[in-house]
Amino acid sequence: MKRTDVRPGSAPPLPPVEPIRLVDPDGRRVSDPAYTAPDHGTLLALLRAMIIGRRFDRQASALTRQGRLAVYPSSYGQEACQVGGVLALADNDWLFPTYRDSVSLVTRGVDPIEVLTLLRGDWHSGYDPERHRCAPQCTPLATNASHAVGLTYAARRKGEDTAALVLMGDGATSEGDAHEAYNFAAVWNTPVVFLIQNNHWAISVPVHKQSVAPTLAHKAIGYGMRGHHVDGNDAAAVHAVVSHALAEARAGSGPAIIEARTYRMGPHTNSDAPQRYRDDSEVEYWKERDPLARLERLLRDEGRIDDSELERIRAQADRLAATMRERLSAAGRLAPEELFSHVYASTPALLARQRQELLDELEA
Amino acid sequence: MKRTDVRPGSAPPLPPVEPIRLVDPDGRRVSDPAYTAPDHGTLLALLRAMIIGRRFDRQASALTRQGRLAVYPSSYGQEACQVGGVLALADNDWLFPTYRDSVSLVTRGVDPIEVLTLLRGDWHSGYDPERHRCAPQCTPLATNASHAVGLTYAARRKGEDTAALVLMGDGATSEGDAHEAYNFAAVWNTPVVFLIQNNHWAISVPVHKQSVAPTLAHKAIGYGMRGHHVDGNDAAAVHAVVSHALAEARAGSGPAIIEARTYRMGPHTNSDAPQRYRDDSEVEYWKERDPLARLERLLRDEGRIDDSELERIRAQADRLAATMRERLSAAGRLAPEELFSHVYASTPALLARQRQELLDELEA
Amino acid sequence: MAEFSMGQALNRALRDALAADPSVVVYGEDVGPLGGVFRVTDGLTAEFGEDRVFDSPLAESGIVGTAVGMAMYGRRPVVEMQFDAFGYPAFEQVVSHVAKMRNRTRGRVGLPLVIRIPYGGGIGAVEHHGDSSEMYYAHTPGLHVVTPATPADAYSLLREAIEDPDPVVFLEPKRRYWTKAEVDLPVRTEPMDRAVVRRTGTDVTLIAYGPMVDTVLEAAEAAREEGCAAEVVDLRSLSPFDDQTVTASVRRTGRAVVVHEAATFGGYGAEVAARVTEQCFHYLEAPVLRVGGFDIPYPPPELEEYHLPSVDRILGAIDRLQWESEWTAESPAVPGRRSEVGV
Amino acid sequence: MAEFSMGQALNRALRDALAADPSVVVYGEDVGPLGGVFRVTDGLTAEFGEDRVFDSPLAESGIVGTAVGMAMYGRRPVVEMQFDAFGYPAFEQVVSHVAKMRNRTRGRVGLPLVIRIPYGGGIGAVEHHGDSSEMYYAHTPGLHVVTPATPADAYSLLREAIEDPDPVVFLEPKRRYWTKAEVDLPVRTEPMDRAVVRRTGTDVTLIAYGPMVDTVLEAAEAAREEGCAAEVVDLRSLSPFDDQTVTASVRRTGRAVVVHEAATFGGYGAEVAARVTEQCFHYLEAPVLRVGGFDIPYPPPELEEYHLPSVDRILGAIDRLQWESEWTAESPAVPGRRSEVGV
Ligand SMILES: Cc1ncc(C[n+]2csc(CCOP(=O)(O)OP(=O)(O)O)c2C)c(N)n1
Ligand SMILES: Cc1ncc(C[n+]2csc(CCOP(=O)(O)OP(=O)(O)O)c2C)c(N)n1
Ligand SMILES: [Mg+2]
Ligand SMILES: [Mg+2]
Repeated sequence: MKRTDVRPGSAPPLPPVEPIRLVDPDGRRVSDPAYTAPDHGTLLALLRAMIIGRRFDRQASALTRQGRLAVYPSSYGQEACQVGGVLALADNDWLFPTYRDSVSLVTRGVDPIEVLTLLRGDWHSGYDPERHRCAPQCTPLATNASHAVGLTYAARRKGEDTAALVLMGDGATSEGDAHEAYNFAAVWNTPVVFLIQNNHWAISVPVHKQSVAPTLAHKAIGYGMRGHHVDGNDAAAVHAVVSHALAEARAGSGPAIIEARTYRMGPHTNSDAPQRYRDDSEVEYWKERDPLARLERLLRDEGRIDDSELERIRAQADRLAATMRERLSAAGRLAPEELFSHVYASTPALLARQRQELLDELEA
Repeated sequence: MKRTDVRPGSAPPLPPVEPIRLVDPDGRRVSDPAYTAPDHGTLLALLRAMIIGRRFDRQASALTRQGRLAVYPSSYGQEACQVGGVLALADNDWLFPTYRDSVSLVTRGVDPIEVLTLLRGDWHSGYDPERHRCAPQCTPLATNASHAVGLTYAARRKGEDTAALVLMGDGATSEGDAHEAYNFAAVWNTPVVFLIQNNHWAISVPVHKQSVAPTLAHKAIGYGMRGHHVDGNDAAAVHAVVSHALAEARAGSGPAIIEARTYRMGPHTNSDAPQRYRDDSEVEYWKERDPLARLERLLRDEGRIDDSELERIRAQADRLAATMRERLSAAGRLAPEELFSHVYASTPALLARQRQELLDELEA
Repeated sequence: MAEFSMGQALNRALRDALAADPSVVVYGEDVGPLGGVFRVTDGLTAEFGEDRVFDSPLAESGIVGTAVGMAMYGRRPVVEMQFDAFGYPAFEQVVSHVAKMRNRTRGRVGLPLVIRIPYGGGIGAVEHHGDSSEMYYAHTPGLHVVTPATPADAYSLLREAIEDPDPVVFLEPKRRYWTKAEVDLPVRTEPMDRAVVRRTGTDVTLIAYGPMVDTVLEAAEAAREEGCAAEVVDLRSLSPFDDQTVTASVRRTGRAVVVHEAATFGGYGAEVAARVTEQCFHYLEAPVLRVGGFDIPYPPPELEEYHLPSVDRILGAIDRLQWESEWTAESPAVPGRRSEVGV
Repeated sequence: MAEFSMGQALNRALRDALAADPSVVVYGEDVGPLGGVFRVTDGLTAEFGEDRVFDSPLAESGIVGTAVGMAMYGRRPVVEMQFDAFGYPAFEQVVSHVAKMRNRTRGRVGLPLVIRIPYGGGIGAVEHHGDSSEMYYAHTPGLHVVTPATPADAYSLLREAIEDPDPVVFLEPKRRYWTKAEVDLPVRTEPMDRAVVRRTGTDVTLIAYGPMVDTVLEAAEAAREEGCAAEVVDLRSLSPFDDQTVTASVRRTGRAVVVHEAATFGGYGAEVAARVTEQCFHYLEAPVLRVGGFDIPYPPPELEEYHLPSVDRILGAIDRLQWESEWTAESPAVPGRRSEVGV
């Protein structure tokens, strides 16, 4: 008799309520039964990428204040997630970032100027998704999660072992699209890791108004997949957990949801007014848990980095920032008629006429 | 310092993978650590309602075959859910049924002819939702779940302890709207119980293509609420678990998700062709787990019912069926101009003109 | 030549597309072993396997969202929304991603995907099963929207839609699934973006698409008996709109009626009337009239006959096209019983 | 009299409605302590408490769905979709439930709820923040769709929308949030279902709504300098449409241009052009022209100025209204550079 039941085996374990941590806020190693910290080379790479990422982020915020970007959602404070997630990816994996995740793109190797296209307002997405294996930054919340499921499904059908990392916020987990994507991934067993950056706020709404579950990773159990809960300000832990989840997913053991507990140190975007909804003391609390400081301390204490090396990295970061400013000024403006160029593969008569009208108008 | 975390306390326990059962398929009582069976009065009421419900259902199917209903989605085999859920409701509670749940409405006391309005095609919903505290039967899957959350939220604000029972299918749990409703209910702590009738099929799609979780009730944990897993062909168990969940919800302990394992014995609707996608042996397997047979056996064995009482109930059910046929034939047809009567509270000029046009046309 | 219903022609188109191009995948709710609730995907899982034709979880936004991801990676997904109203859960994916991906990425990522949607009424189905949702899609730049009216077009347009580098919303007139015609399959009819004159005439142009084409052809036949030679244009493509074919006809006839099932207010007929009037103003003897559904939610089965445009209602509109300069300043709009748009 | 911006007037309307009727609740994303991203709900949580004005989980379909349930039970929910494109996730709830509940239940259950949606472009925002989604709602029977163009109307229409027994999609032209006017609040202007003549004129009727009314008034001023007296009609209500006010004006002037930001194809202007033409055919000296957005996804901030209807573009359309019977059989459509609809 054919039975058509759900339960294919035993339930995956519940995620721990206390997040996985490999490095504590004071830069001391913490031992974990399941995970070991990445090697020193990786830890150095993580720190380096975080320093560069934060410098990029600071520069982008400054450019926004000067009116040279339309808007900038900073990831200041979330660098361990931005960097820990991306450096865990293989070259042929795909990244699905949101508006918040510019630093993840820079870490992935996308030209910073191309990253800023969206926020400068020249065009929507400025980089070539296929070249970098990075989907365009996504604004409609949670909608890119199912794209990652479809893409990896397609890759698997081609015999490739491509996995995908989806970045999403705590607020986005409330959307129906998050649920549908988690479930499709689990049912199709596609290699996708959903990294929820729980930065405690969705604009002005605290995460306890989004969910009353013990952790956001507890959702995983309802889809029959693994949930992980990690200290999102511990780059070593984020890297270890994401690497582990990607490896499992790639091996066919199923997708995973990871909640990374972190904090949005700045406003939602430059035009936000966080004093309306949150207390400065909260920011102070998290300042002491800075992701860069703790990894720097660890690497210093273990003799893997010194002032001069740090100086070199910071100088490199400053050069990047200076180039950003220059290249942004130098960048040419778009021709208005490009409005019509990318709506369809070939321009229908209606749009050709409208383009001609615009050109005539501009000449007049 | 104000902290803005998720975890308000400890996690609710995971639902058991083996469903809660109080009466086994052979009509023997099963002891459960947490639940006791309803008293004999309630058990008799459950049996009686199931007998009447099944007769209603059979009559509706017959009327459909004769072309007197447009369509009928039968709940044959799911009577324990239809009845066990509804009889657990207090008078001032609300029921949110789907197209599948006509028997639940009849059990709730809605006039069978008014229930059939939708399926006969005279109008969309034929009964007065407020009078019976039953929302209109819902077809767009999972969309009525958030209505129940809003309604109970509003009732609570009025100081009432109204709870709501949402009926939904296994397939509907894959929709984003299910997720959003579960989460709103949990975060707002509204007294809603979501009863998932896992009848193993969403039209032709088996439940293992909807979810690979151990049970559908495991979803609850991701929302920080209680999940229950119950034998959906055991009316006593369904009644006990729904009653318990409603009481908890009403007391402010939070909403709950209940998965009731049952089986759709018939086709999806009269126009379905189940031989295309499932084996008869599956139906045979479930025939032996019939919800009516087991409760009848128990009540007989315990001397609470006998042939003559059963005859009385069956005769009553037959009378109901006969009246359905008669009253359906007698029912008058609608005036076509009613098309325009209920679009808005008062008819705008545009619709008044269109109504006049139709009337002119009909006269011509 | 053999006889095919529209449903069979669509089935054959999917089969031939699956056979011709290994990147085509077909999925959705009940499209696998059941063959779809209208049997359009009948036999495809058996022939091409569960990897190519399969049932997904029941979630339309997830279906369209995963199709976006597949199309980003070189597949050509053909997904089904089971009924018109059940496409709405996917609306955000359609408007914000399907329609915009090529534009968002500055032309780098196109989405060759097809969303099949059975639409319209007339089959006696209960609520939410009779919506005509074409305007929601036709008003969304970045989508192609097409709808066949004949088995031959059903085959040809679906093949072309699947081959198109851009997303196509493929609307299937569900009441015509069972309509048969003699046709040699495979067939390729006129290109996807062209309207077609189905019947020539000199007095008035009747413009329709999908489910209403047959009704309008019937009306034209009836009009002929009353001495009026109606030309019938089947639009086929709702976006883009084939101005050339339509305006050429209306300039010849000087009168036009556009017919559809959807609510008239803000319906597709509004666009047709507006653009035809703009392009043919001085050729028009009378305003372009619209015969559409009433501006009400789709009615229950018992009443749908009163709602749907009928041959009589189309003839009534033709009658009101001011044939004998009845117009005076005192009865300015339209003479006779109707003073207004709307039916 | 004091000066109020449209945002302030809306805020005041919500405050007065909350004070006047204990069944009014306001919720959505960030409408609580933050006061909304446009500050329309500023101070309301502080004044009325978290029970009446609050932040919900971030899920638009859930927001609208719970509002349906609240309205079924006697509350009057006023919910916000943070931006136009973020209303799409709720589309199924809006079309299948909000618009249909009264009709589905044969008049027994009405839904007195308001869905506020900031819409349109012109504020330099990135993608998905500039859509004009009015047509998706206006084409859906069972909804009222209104949009104010002035602070006084913002106040009055919102109060009336909240008091209405039926659901209202309340579209707020986000680029006009900061536009100020002298107004005595509370104020009640014309009833919600009426259009208003904002400027009288004899030569041409300019028809607009929401964000484009100010632009059209500017165009009318500029036209006057060129000797053309334009009448300006502010529609206010997109559904229902006030035929009387609009046709009376067009019959007087004999010419009309309808202006909106949304894509022209299938846009609201199509409905206006179609129905005005049908009702005023013999009064029209030229076809009703449409000035709308191009038929493209909403552009990035750097290019939006080229997309949005401008004073010049409106003046251009007025110029093309065949003032000197330029029309000949050889140049049939519209003389001059434009041969077509579409801008
Ligand atoms: C579907 C949708 N609804 C609303 C918004 C408006 N919005 C932009 S960001 C944001 C908060 C998102 O919070 P979270 O997911 O936690 O991500 P974070 O910004 O904290 O990184 C909201 C409501 C949106 N972008 N998409
Ligand atoms: C949003 C939506 N999508 C698709 C459908 C079409 N449809 C009707 S019933 C059904 C299967 C539902 O299965 P399930 O939730 O298990 O309930 P059951 O019919 O088994 O009671 C489908 C796909 C629908 N009604 N609504
Ligand atoms: Mg957040
Ligand atoms: Mg089912």
